[in-house]
Amino acid sequence: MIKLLFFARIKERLGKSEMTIDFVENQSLQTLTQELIKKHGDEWQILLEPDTVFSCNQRVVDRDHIVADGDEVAYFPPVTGG
Amino acid sequence: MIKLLFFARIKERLGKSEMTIDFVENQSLQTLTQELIKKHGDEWQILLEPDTVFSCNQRVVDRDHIVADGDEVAYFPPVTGG
Amino acid sequence: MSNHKSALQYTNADIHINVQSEGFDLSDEMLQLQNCFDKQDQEIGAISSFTGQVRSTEEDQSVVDKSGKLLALSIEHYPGMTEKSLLETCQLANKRWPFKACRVLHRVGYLTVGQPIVLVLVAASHREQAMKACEFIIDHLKTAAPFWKKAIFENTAHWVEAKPSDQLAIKRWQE
Amino acid sequence: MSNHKSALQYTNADIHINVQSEGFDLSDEMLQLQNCFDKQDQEIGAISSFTGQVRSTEEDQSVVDKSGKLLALSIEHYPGMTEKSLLETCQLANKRWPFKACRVLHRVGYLTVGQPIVLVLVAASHREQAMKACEFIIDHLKTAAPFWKKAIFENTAHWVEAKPSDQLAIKRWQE
Repeated sequence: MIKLLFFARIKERLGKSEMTIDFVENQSLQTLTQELIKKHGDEWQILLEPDTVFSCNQRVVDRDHIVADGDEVAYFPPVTGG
Repeated sequence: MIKLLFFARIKERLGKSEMTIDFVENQSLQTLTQELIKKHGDEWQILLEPDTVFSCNQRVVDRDHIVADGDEVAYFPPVTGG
Repeated sequence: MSNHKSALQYTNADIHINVQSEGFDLSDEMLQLQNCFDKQDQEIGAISSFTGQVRSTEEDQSVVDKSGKLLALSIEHYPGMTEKSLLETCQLANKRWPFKACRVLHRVGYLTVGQPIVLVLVAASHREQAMKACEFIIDHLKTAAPFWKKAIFENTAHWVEAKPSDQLAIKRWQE
Repeated sequence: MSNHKSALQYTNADIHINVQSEGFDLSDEMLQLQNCFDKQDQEIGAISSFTGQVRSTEEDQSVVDKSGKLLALSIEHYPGMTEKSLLETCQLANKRWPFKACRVLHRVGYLTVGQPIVLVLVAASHREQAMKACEFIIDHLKTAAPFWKKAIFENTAHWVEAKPSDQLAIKRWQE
Protein backbone atom coordinates (compact mmCIF):
# COMPACT_ATOMS: atom_id res chain seq x y z
CA MET A 1 0.00 0.00 0.00
CA ILE A 2 1.03 3.59 -0.65
CA LYS A 3 -0.39 6.39 1.46
CA LEU A 4 -1.09 9.62 -0.45
CA LEU A 5 -1.47 13.01 1.23
CA PHE A 6 -2.69 16.27 -0.32
CA PHE A 7 -2.24 19.76 1.14
CA ALA A 8 -3.50 23.33 0.74
CA ARG A 9 -5.04 24.19 -2.63
CA ILE A 10 -4.38 20.66 -3.94
CA LYS A 11 -6.38 19.21 -1.07
CA GLU A 12 -9.19 21.68 -1.72
CA ARG A 13 -9.26 20.98 -5.45
CA LEU A 14 -9.38 17.21 -4.99
CA GLY A 15 -11.76 17.45 -2.04
CA LYS A 16 -9.69 15.02 0.01
CA SER A 17 -6.65 15.10 2.23
CA GLU A 18 -5.54 11.48 1.99
CA MET A 19 -6.12 8.11 0.38
CA THR A 20 -4.31 4.80 -0.04
CA ILE A 21 -3.52 3.03 -3.28
CA ASP A 22 -2.06 -0.35 -4.12
CA PHE A 23 1.70 -0.66 -4.43
CA VAL A 24 3.04 -1.37 -7.92
CA GLU A 25 6.60 -2.67 -8.31
CA ASN A 26 9.20 -0.30 -9.78
CA GLN A 27 6.88 2.65 -10.31
CA SER A 28 8.10 6.26 -10.35
CA LEU A 29 6.10 9.08 -8.76
CA GLN A 30 5.52 10.46 -12.26
CA THR A 31 3.96 7.18 -13.48
CA LEU A 32 2.00 6.66 -10.25
CA THR A 33 0.58 10.17 -10.59
CA GLN A 34 -0.31 9.71 -14.26
CA GLU A 35 -2.24 6.57 -13.29
CA LEU A 36 -4.14 8.57 -10.65
CA ILE A 37 -5.12 11.23 -13.18
CA LYS A 38 -6.20 8.56 -15.69
CA LYS A 39 -8.41 6.98 -13.03
CA HIS A 40 -9.88 10.09 -11.33
CA GLY A 41 -10.17 12.58 -14.18
CA ASP A 42 -8.85 15.96 -15.30
CA GLU A 43 -9.35 17.68 -11.96
CA TRP A 44 -6.37 15.65 -10.78
CA GLN A 45 -4.03 17.24 -13.36
CA ILE A 46 -3.18 19.68 -10.54
CA LEU A 47 -0.88 16.95 -9.20
CA LEU A 48 1.42 17.36 -12.18
CA GLU A 49 1.40 21.14 -12.36
CA PRO A 50 4.98 22.42 -12.70
CA ASP A 51 5.11 23.95 -9.23
CA THR A 52 3.64 20.98 -7.35
CA VAL A 53 6.14 19.63 -4.84
CA PHE A 54 6.43 15.85 -4.31
CA SER A 55 7.60 14.31 -1.08
CA CYS A 56 8.23 10.70 -0.15
CA ASN A 57 8.43 9.74 3.53
CA GLN A 58 8.50 13.42 4.42
CA ARG A 59 11.45 14.32 2.20
CA VAL A 60 11.14 16.34 -0.98
CA VAL A 61 11.96 14.13 -3.98
CA ASP A 62 12.10 14.37 -7.76
CA ARG A 63 9.31 13.00 -9.92
CA ASP A 64 11.44 10.07 -11.11
CA HIS A 65 11.73 8.81 -7.51
CA ILE A 66 10.81 5.09 -7.33
CA VAL A 67 8.19 4.36 -4.68
CA ALA A 68 8.55 1.49 -2.21
CA ASP A 69 5.73 -0.46 -0.56
CA GLY A 70 4.48 1.34 2.55
CA ASP A 71 5.76 4.77 1.47
CA GLU A 72 3.99 7.99 2.40
CA VAL A 73 3.76 10.24 -0.65
CA ALA A 74 2.59 13.85 -0.43
CA TYR A 75 1.66 16.48 -3.04
CA PHE A 76 1.72 20.14 -2.15
CA PRO A 77 2.10 23.65 -3.58
CA PRO A 78 5.23 25.74 -2.89
CA VAL A 79 5.41 26.44 0.83
CA THR A 80 4.45 29.84 2.27
CA GLY A 81 5.20 29.64 5.99
CA GLY A 82 7.11 32.00 8.21
CA MET B 1 35.40 79.15 29.82
CA ILE B 2 35.88 75.66 28.39
CA LYS B 3 34.46 72.65 30.20
CA LEU B 4 36.66 69.55 30.07
CA LEU B 5 35.37 66.02 30.71
CA PHE B 6 37.39 62.83 31.18
CA PHE B 7 36.06 59.29 30.97
CA ALA B 8 37.01 55.71 31.83
CA ARG B 9 40.74 54.98 32.19
CA ILE B 10 41.60 58.63 31.39
CA LYS B 11 39.40 59.78 34.27
CA GLU B 12 41.05 57.22 36.58
CA ARG B 13 44.57 58.18 35.54
CA LEU B 14 43.95 61.92 36.04
CA GLY B 15 41.92 61.34 39.19
CA LYS B 16 39.21 63.73 38.03
CA SER B 17 36.15 63.62 35.82
CA GLU B 18 35.82 67.31 34.93
CA MET B 19 37.37 70.75 35.19
CA THR B 20 37.04 74.16 33.56
CA ILE B 21 39.77 76.19 31.92
CA ASP B 22 39.94 79.68 30.50
CA PHE B 23 39.03 80.20 26.87
CA VAL B 24 41.89 81.20 24.55
CA GLU B 25 41.07 82.69 21.15
CA ASN B 26 41.78 80.55 18.06
CA GLN B 27 43.17 77.53 19.92
CA SER B 28 43.02 74.01 18.51
CA LEU B 29 42.27 70.99 20.70
CA GLN B 30 45.83 69.84 20.07
CA THR B 31 47.31 73.10 21.40
CA LEU B 32 44.84 73.31 24.29
CA THR B 33 45.79 69.77 25.29
CA GLN B 34 49.55 70.43 25.04
CA GLU B 35 49.06 73.42 27.37
CA LEU B 36 47.24 71.15 29.85
CA ILE B 37 50.09 68.63 29.83
CA LYS B 38 52.67 71.41 30.25
CA LYS B 39 50.76 72.69 33.28
CA HIS B 40 49.75 69.41 34.98
CA GLY B 41 52.68 67.10 34.23
CA ASP B 42 53.52 63.90 32.41
CA GLU B 43 50.60 61.92 33.82
CA TRP B 44 48.44 64.01 31.49
CA GLN B 45 50.23 62.69 28.36
CA ILE B 46 47.41 60.13 28.26
CA LEU B 47 45.27 62.85 26.69
CA LEU B 48 47.42 62.77 23.56
CA GLU B 49 47.78 59.01 23.27
CA PRO B 50 47.07 57.94 19.69
CA ASP B 51 43.81 56.17 20.53
CA THR B 52 42.32 58.93 22.70
CA VAL B 53 39.08 60.22 21.18
CA PHE B 54 38.29 63.95 21.33
CA SER B 55 34.78 65.31 21.31
CA CYS B 56 33.52 68.88 21.24
CA ASN B 57 29.92 69.59 22.25
CA GLN B 58 29.24 65.85 22.22
CA ARG B 59 30.46 65.25 18.67
CA VAL B 60 33.68 63.43 17.84
CA VAL B 61 36.15 65.89 16.30
CA ASP B 62 39.71 65.92 14.97
CA ARG B 63 42.56 67.31 17.05
CA ASP B 64 42.87 70.39 14.83
CA HIS B 65 39.32 71.42 15.78
CA ILE B 66 39.22 75.06 16.95
CA VAL B 67 37.50 75.50 20.31
CA ALA B 68 34.89 78.19 20.92
CA ASP B 69 34.09 79.89 24.22
CA GLY B 70 31.64 77.82 26.26
CA ASP B 71 32.45 74.56 24.47
CA GLU B 72 32.28 71.20 26.22
CA VAL B 73 35.37 69.16 25.36
CA ALA B 74 35.71 65.49 26.29
CA TYR B 75 38.62 63.03 26.21
CA PHE B 76 37.94 59.31 26.18
CA PRO B 77 39.37 55.92 25.15
CA PRO B 78 37.87 53.94 22.25
CA VAL B 79 34.30 53.00 23.18
CA THR B 80 33.42 49.47 24.32
CA GLY B 81 29.64 49.43 24.76
CA GLY B 82 27.06 47.00 23.46
CA MET C 1 13.28 22.56 -0.80
CA SER C 2 15.62 20.89 1.66
CA ASN C 3 18.69 19.79 -0.31
CA HIS C 4 20.87 19.73 2.75
CA LYS C 5 20.80 16.15 3.93
CA SER C 6 24.51 16.32 4.66
CA ALA C 7 23.77 18.81 7.42
CA LEU C 8 22.08 16.21 9.59
CA GLN C 9 25.09 15.76 11.79
CA TYR C 10 25.44 15.55 15.51
CA THR C 11 25.43 18.93 17.17
CA ASN C 12 25.64 19.73 20.86
CA ALA C 13 23.40 22.77 20.54
CA ASP C 14 20.03 22.62 22.24
CA ILE C 15 17.37 22.88 19.52
CA HIS C 16 13.71 23.15 20.40
CA ILE C 17 11.03 23.07 17.68
CA ASN C 18 7.31 23.52 18.20
CA VAL C 19 4.35 23.74 15.84
CA GLN C 20 1.39 25.03 17.83
CA SER C 21 -1.91 26.83 17.56
CA GLU C 22 -1.44 28.80 20.80
CA GLY C 23 0.42 32.11 21.00
CA PHE C 24 3.72 32.54 22.78
CA ASP C 25 5.35 34.99 25.14
CA LEU C 26 8.76 36.26 24.11
CA SER C 27 10.12 36.65 27.65
CA ASP C 28 8.98 33.14 28.60
CA GLU C 29 10.70 31.75 25.53
CA MET C 30 13.87 33.71 26.34
CA LEU C 31 13.84 32.24 29.85
CA GLN C 32 13.37 28.72 28.54
CA LEU C 33 16.16 29.27 26.05
CA GLN C 34 18.47 30.36 28.86
CA ASN C 35 17.37 27.54 31.15
CA CYS C 36 19.05 25.09 28.79
CA PHE C 37 22.33 26.05 30.40
CA ASP C 38 24.15 25.51 33.58
CA LYS C 39 23.82 28.79 35.45
CA GLN C 40 27.44 28.53 36.57
CA ASP C 41 28.74 28.48 33.04
CA GLN C 42 26.95 31.22 31.21
CA GLU C 43 28.74 31.50 27.93
CA ILE C 44 25.85 33.21 26.19
CA GLY C 45 26.69 36.74 25.20
CA ALA C 46 24.15 37.30 22.45
CA ILE C 47 20.53 36.43 21.82
CA SER C 48 18.76 37.21 18.57
CA SER C 49 15.08 36.91 17.91
CA PHE C 50 12.82 37.22 14.92
CA THR C 51 9.06 37.44 15.20
CA GLY C 52 6.85 37.34 12.13
CA GLN C 53 3.26 38.48 12.51
CA VAL C 54 0.12 38.95 10.42
CA ARG C 55 0.15 42.33 8.67
CA SER C 56 -3.10 44.10 7.85
CA THR C 57 -1.89 45.76 4.72
CA GLU C 58 -1.65 44.53 1.20
CA GLU C 59 0.82 46.50 -0.85
CA ASP C 60 -1.27 45.83 -3.93
CA GLN C 61 -4.24 48.24 -3.75
CA SER C 62 -6.06 46.34 -6.53
CA VAL C 63 -6.22 43.35 -4.19
CA VAL C 64 -7.71 45.54 -1.45
CA ASP C 65 -10.32 46.93 -3.88
CA LYS C 66 -11.41 43.49 -4.96
CA SER C 67 -11.10 41.47 -1.77
CA GLY C 68 -11.66 43.97 1.01
CA LYS C 69 -9.53 44.12 4.12
CA LEU C 70 -7.38 41.20 5.21
CA LEU C 71 -8.92 39.72 8.35
CA ALA C 72 -6.70 36.75 9.11
CA LEU C 73 -4.42 34.04 7.86
CA SER C 74 -5.35 30.41 8.09
CA ILE C 75 -2.18 28.33 8.27
CA GLU C 76 -2.00 24.64 7.41
CA HIS C 77 0.99 22.33 7.73
CA TYR C 78 2.22 18.79 7.10
CA PRO C 79 2.54 17.31 10.60
CA GLY C 80 5.73 15.35 11.06
CA MET C 81 7.48 16.65 7.98
CA THR C 82 7.26 20.22 9.31
CA GLU C 83 9.10 19.44 12.53
CA LYS C 84 11.69 17.40 10.63
CA SER C 85 12.25 20.25 8.18
CA LEU C 86 12.56 22.88 10.93
CA LEU C 87 15.04 20.73 12.82
CA GLU C 88 17.14 20.29 9.68
CA THR C 89 17.08 24.03 9.09
CA CYS C 90 18.34 24.68 12.63
CA GLN C 91 21.06 22.04 12.33
CA LEU C 92 22.19 23.53 9.06
CA ALA C 93 22.34 26.98 10.66
CA ASN C 94 24.28 25.60 13.62
CA LYS C 95 26.85 24.08 11.30
CA ARG C 96 27.62 27.46 9.76
CA TRP C 97 27.20 29.66 12.85
CA PRO C 98 27.69 27.50 15.92
CA PHE C 99 25.19 28.53 18.57
CA LYS C 100 24.34 27.28 22.05
CA ALA C 101 20.57 27.02 21.81
CA CYS C 102 17.72 27.83 19.52
CA ARG C 103 13.93 27.76 19.68
CA VAL C 104 11.64 27.84 16.68
CA LEU C 105 7.90 28.17 17.26
CA HIS C 106 5.49 28.28 14.35
CA ARG C 107 1.78 28.67 14.75
CA VAL C 108 -0.93 27.03 12.68
CA GLY C 109 -4.66 27.63 12.43
CA TYR C 110 -6.60 30.89 12.27
CA LEU C 111 -4.48 33.96 13.10
CA THR C 112 -5.97 37.44 13.00
CA VAL C 113 -4.14 40.62 12.02
CA GLY C 114 -1.40 41.59 14.49
CA GLN C 115 -0.99 38.08 15.86
CA PRO C 116 2.45 36.47 15.85
CA ILE C 117 3.04 33.62 13.39
CA VAL C 118 6.60 32.55 13.96
CA LEU C 119 9.36 33.03 16.50
CA VAL C 120 13.04 32.23 15.98
CA LEU C 121 15.31 32.65 19.00
CA VAL C 122 19.04 31.96 18.90
CA ALA C 123 21.53 32.19 21.76
CA ALA C 124 25.26 32.16 21.06
CA SER C 125 28.54 33.30 22.55
CA HIS C 126 28.90 36.16 20.11
CA ARG C 127 26.54 38.39 18.21
CA GLU C 128 27.54 37.38 14.70
CA GLN C 129 26.58 33.73 15.22
CA ALA C 130 23.29 34.62 16.92
CA MET C 131 22.21 37.14 14.30
CA LYS C 132 23.32 35.20 11.23
CA ALA C 133 21.83 31.92 12.44
CA CYS C 134 18.53 33.64 13.23
CA GLU C 135 18.42 35.28 9.82
CA PHE C 136 19.34 32.05 8.05
CA ILE C 137 16.71 30.05 9.92
CA ILE C 138 13.86 32.38 9.00
CA ASP C 139 15.00 32.63 5.37
CA HIS C 140 15.40 28.88 5.07
CA LEU C 141 12.17 28.04 6.85
CA LYS C 142 10.24 30.19 4.38
CA THR C 143 11.28 28.03 1.44
CA ALA C 144 11.60 24.64 3.14
CA ALA C 145 9.08 24.07 5.92
CA PRO C 146 5.74 22.67 4.68
CA PHE C 147 3.35 25.41 5.84
CA TRP C 148 0.70 27.04 3.65
CA LYS C 149 -1.09 30.29 4.33
CA LYS C 150 -4.58 31.12 3.21
CA ALA C 151 -5.44 34.82 3.32
CA ILE C 152 -8.95 35.48 4.61
CA PHE C 153 -10.35 38.78 3.29
CA GLU C 154 -13.70 40.42 3.93
CA ASN C 155 -15.09 39.29 0.57
CA THR C 156 -12.96 36.32 -0.36
CA ALA C 157 -10.14 33.99 0.62
CA HIS C 158 -7.20 32.72 -1.37
CA TRP C 159 -4.03 30.72 -0.90
CA VAL C 160 -0.96 32.92 -0.56
CA GLU C 161 1.47 32.48 -3.47
CA ALA C 162 5.13 31.69 -2.78
CA LYS C 163 7.24 34.83 -3.18
CA PRO C 164 10.16 34.95 -5.63
CA SER C 165 11.90 37.23 -3.10
CA ASP C 166 11.95 34.34 -0.61
CA GLN C 167 13.69 32.17 -3.19
CA LEU C 168 16.23 34.96 -3.73
CA ALA C 169 16.74 35.35 0.02
CA ILE C 170 17.70 31.71 0.40
CA LYS C 171 19.97 31.75 -2.68
CA ARG C 172 21.96 34.52 -1.00
CA TRP C 173 23.14 32.01 1.63
CA GLN C 174 24.50 29.64 -0.98
CA GLU C 175 27.16 32.07 -2.17
CA MET D 1 33.25 57.36 15.39
CA SER D 2 30.05 58.95 14.08
CA ASN D 3 30.85 60.35 10.65
CA HIS D 4 27.25 60.30 9.59
CA LYS D 5 25.96 63.76 10.30
CA SER D 6 24.17 63.73 6.96
CA ALA D 7 21.92 61.00 8.31
CA LEU D 8 20.27 63.36 10.78
CA GLN D 9 17.22 63.81 8.62
CA TYR D 10 13.58 63.79 9.45
CA THR D 11 12.18 60.32 9.71
CA ASN D 12 8.67 59.27 10.60
CA ALA D 13 9.82 56.16 12.42
CA ASP D 14 9.26 56.03 16.15
CA ILE D 15 12.67 55.83 17.82
CA HIS D 16 13.00 55.31 21.55
CA ILE D 17 16.39 55.45 23.27
CA ASN D 18 17.09 54.80 26.92
CA VAL D 19 20.25 54.58 29.00
CA GLN D 20 19.35 53.04 32.33
CA SER D 21 20.73 51.11 35.26
CA GLU D 22 17.61 48.94 35.69
CA GLY D 23 17.03 45.74 33.76
CA PHE D 24 14.32 45.31 31.14
CA ASP D 25 11.70 42.79 30.18
CA LEU D 26 11.68 41.77 26.54
CA SER D 27 7.92 41.20 26.31
CA ASP D 28 7.19 44.57 27.90
CA GLU D 29 9.49 46.26 25.43
CA MET D 30 7.85 44.40 22.53
CA LEU D 31 4.46 45.62 23.74
CA GLN D 32 5.65 49.19 24.02
CA LEU D 33 7.17 48.96 20.57
CA GLN D 34 3.86 47.81 19.17
CA ASN D 35 1.86 50.39 21.11
CA CYS D 36 3.46 53.09 18.97
CA PHE D 37 0.97 52.21 16.28
CA ASP D 38 -2.64 52.62 15.58
CA LYS D 39 -4.12 49.20 16.25
CA GLN D 40 -6.34 49.54 13.16
CA ASP D 41 -3.39 49.92 10.85
CA GLN D 42 -0.95 47.25 11.78
CA GLU D 43 1.61 47.27 9.06
CA ILE D 44 4.23 45.53 11.14
CA GLY D 45 5.08 42.10 9.80
CA ALA D 46 8.50 41.60 11.32
CA ILE D 47 10.19 42.33 14.63
CA SER D 48 13.87 41.68 15.26
CA SER D 49 15.63 41.84 18.56
CA PHE D 50 19.16 41.63 19.76
CA THR D 51 20.11 41.19 23.41
CA GLY D 52 23.70 41.40 24.57
CA GLN D 53 24.52 40.08 28.03
CA VAL D 54 27.49 39.62 30.32
CA ARG D 55 29.33 36.38 29.53
CA SER D 56 31.22 34.52 32.23
CA THR D 57 33.90 33.13 30.01
CA GLU D 58 37.12 34.58 28.82
CA GLU D 59 38.41 32.93 25.68
CA ASP D 60 41.94 33.65 26.82
CA GLN D 61 42.83 31.10 29.53
CA SER D 62 45.94 33.08 30.55
CA VAL D 63 43.62 35.92 31.60
CA VAL D 64 41.57 33.50 33.72
CA ASP D 65 44.75 32.13 35.36
CA LYS D 66 45.94 35.60 36.28
CA SER D 67 42.72 37.43 37.07
CA GLY D 68 40.36 34.72 38.30
CA LYS D 69 36.76 34.46 37.20
CA LEU D 70 34.91 37.39 35.69
CA LEU D 71 32.33 38.57 38.22
CA ALA D 72 30.77 41.57 36.56
CA LEU D 73 31.10 44.47 34.18
CA SER D 74 30.98 48.04 35.38
CA ILE D 75 29.70 50.24 32.56
CA GLU D 76 30.27 53.99 32.37
CA HIS D 77 28.91 56.42 29.78
CA TYR D 78 28.94 60.04 28.65
CA PRO D 79 25.44 61.29 29.54
CA GLY D 80 23.90 63.34 26.76
CA MET D 81 26.35 62.34 24.07
CA THR D 82 25.34 58.70 24.46
CA GLU D 83 21.68 59.34 23.75
CA LYS D 84 22.58 61.62 20.84
CA SER D 85 24.88 58.98 19.38
CA LEU D 86 22.32 56.18 19.75
CA LEU D 87 19.63 58.31 18.11
CA GLU D 88 21.94 59.07 15.18
CA THR D 89 22.70 55.38 14.80
CA CYS D 90 18.99 54.54 14.64
CA GLN D 91 18.28 57.32 12.16
CA LEU D 92 21.11 56.14 9.97
CA ALA D 93 19.73 52.58 10.10
CA ASN D 94 16.25 53.85 9.26
CA LYS D 95 17.57 55.65 6.21
CA ARG D 96 18.96 52.43 4.78
CA TRP D 97 16.28 50.01 5.99
CA PRO D 98 13.10 51.96 6.62
CA PHE D 99 11.42 50.64 9.73
CA LYS D 100 8.33 51.62 11.69
CA ALA D 101 9.72 51.70 15.21
CA CYS D 102 12.81 50.91 17.16
CA ARG D 103 13.84 50.79 20.81
CA VAL D 104 17.40 50.80 22.05
CA LEU D 105 18.03 50.25 25.75
CA HIS D 106 21.55 50.23 27.14
CA ARG D 107 22.34 49.63 30.77
CA VAL D 108 25.07 51.29 32.82
CA GLY D 109 26.49 50.52 36.24
CA TYR D 110 27.43 47.20 37.80
CA LEU D 111 26.14 44.19 35.84
CA THR D 112 26.88 40.66 37.00
CA VAL D 113 27.42 37.64 34.75
CA GLY D 114 24.27 36.64 32.86
CA GLN D 115 22.65 40.05 33.12
CA PRO D 116 21.49 41.83 29.95
CA ILE D 117 23.50 44.86 28.82
CA VAL D 118 21.80 46.06 25.69
CA LEU D 119 18.54 45.52 23.81
CA VAL D 120 17.85 46.54 20.23
CA LEU D 121 14.30 46.02 18.97
CA VAL D 122 13.21 46.90 15.44
CA ALA D 123 9.73 46.60 13.95
CA ALA D 124 9.23 46.88 10.20
CA SER D 125 6.86 45.79 7.47
CA HIS D 126 9.19 43.13 6.17
CA ARG D 127 11.84 40.93 7.67
CA GLU D 128 14.80 42.21 5.71
CA GLN D 129 14.43 45.77 7.04
CA ALA D 130 13.87 44.61 10.62
CA MET D 131 16.82 42.21 10.66
CA LYS D 132 19.31 44.41 8.80
CA ALA D 133 18.44 47.52 10.81
CA CYS D 134 18.83 45.60 14.07
CA GLU D 135 22.18 44.18 13.01
CA PHE D 136 23.40 47.57 11.80
CA ILE D 137 22.34 49.32 15.02
CA ILE D 138 24.23 46.92 17.28
CA ASP D 139 27.33 46.96 15.05
CA HIS D 140 27.29 50.76 14.82
CA LEU D 141 26.58 51.30 18.52
CA LYS D 142 29.63 49.23 19.43
CA THR D 143 31.99 51.64 17.69
CA ALA D 144 30.10 54.92 18.14
CA ALA D 145 28.22 55.18 21.43
CA PRO D 146 30.35 56.50 24.32
CA PHE D 147 30.14 53.58 26.74
CA TRP D 148 33.12 51.99 28.49
CA LYS D 149 33.21 48.61 30.18
CA LYS D 150 35.40 47.71 33.09
CA ALA D 151 35.77 43.97 33.70
CA ILE D 152 35.69 43.07 37.38
CA PHE D 153 37.55 39.81 38.09
CA GLU D 154 38.06 37.97 41.36
CA ASN D 155 41.63 39.25 41.71
CA THR D 156 41.70 42.37 39.59
CA ALA D 157 39.77 44.76 37.37
CA HIS D 158 40.65 46.30 34.05
CA TRP D 159 39.12 48.43 31.33
CA VAL D 160 37.95 46.35 28.38
CA GLU D 161 39.92 47.09 25.20
CA ALA D 162 38.10 48.00 22.00
CA LYS D 163 37.97 44.99 19.67
CA PRO D 164 39.39 45.18 16.13
CA SER D 165 36.57 42.80 15.12
CA ASP D 166 34.04 45.51 16.01
CA GLN D 167 35.84 47.92 13.70
CA LEU D 168 35.70 45.31 10.95
CA ALA D 169 32.01 44.70 11.59
CA ILE D 170 31.17 48.34 11.04
CA LYS D 171 33.38 48.61 7.93
CA ARG D 172 31.30 45.84 6.37
CA TRP D 173 28.29 48.24 6.23
CA GLN D 174 30.26 50.84 4.30
CA GLU D 175 30.68 48.63 1.24
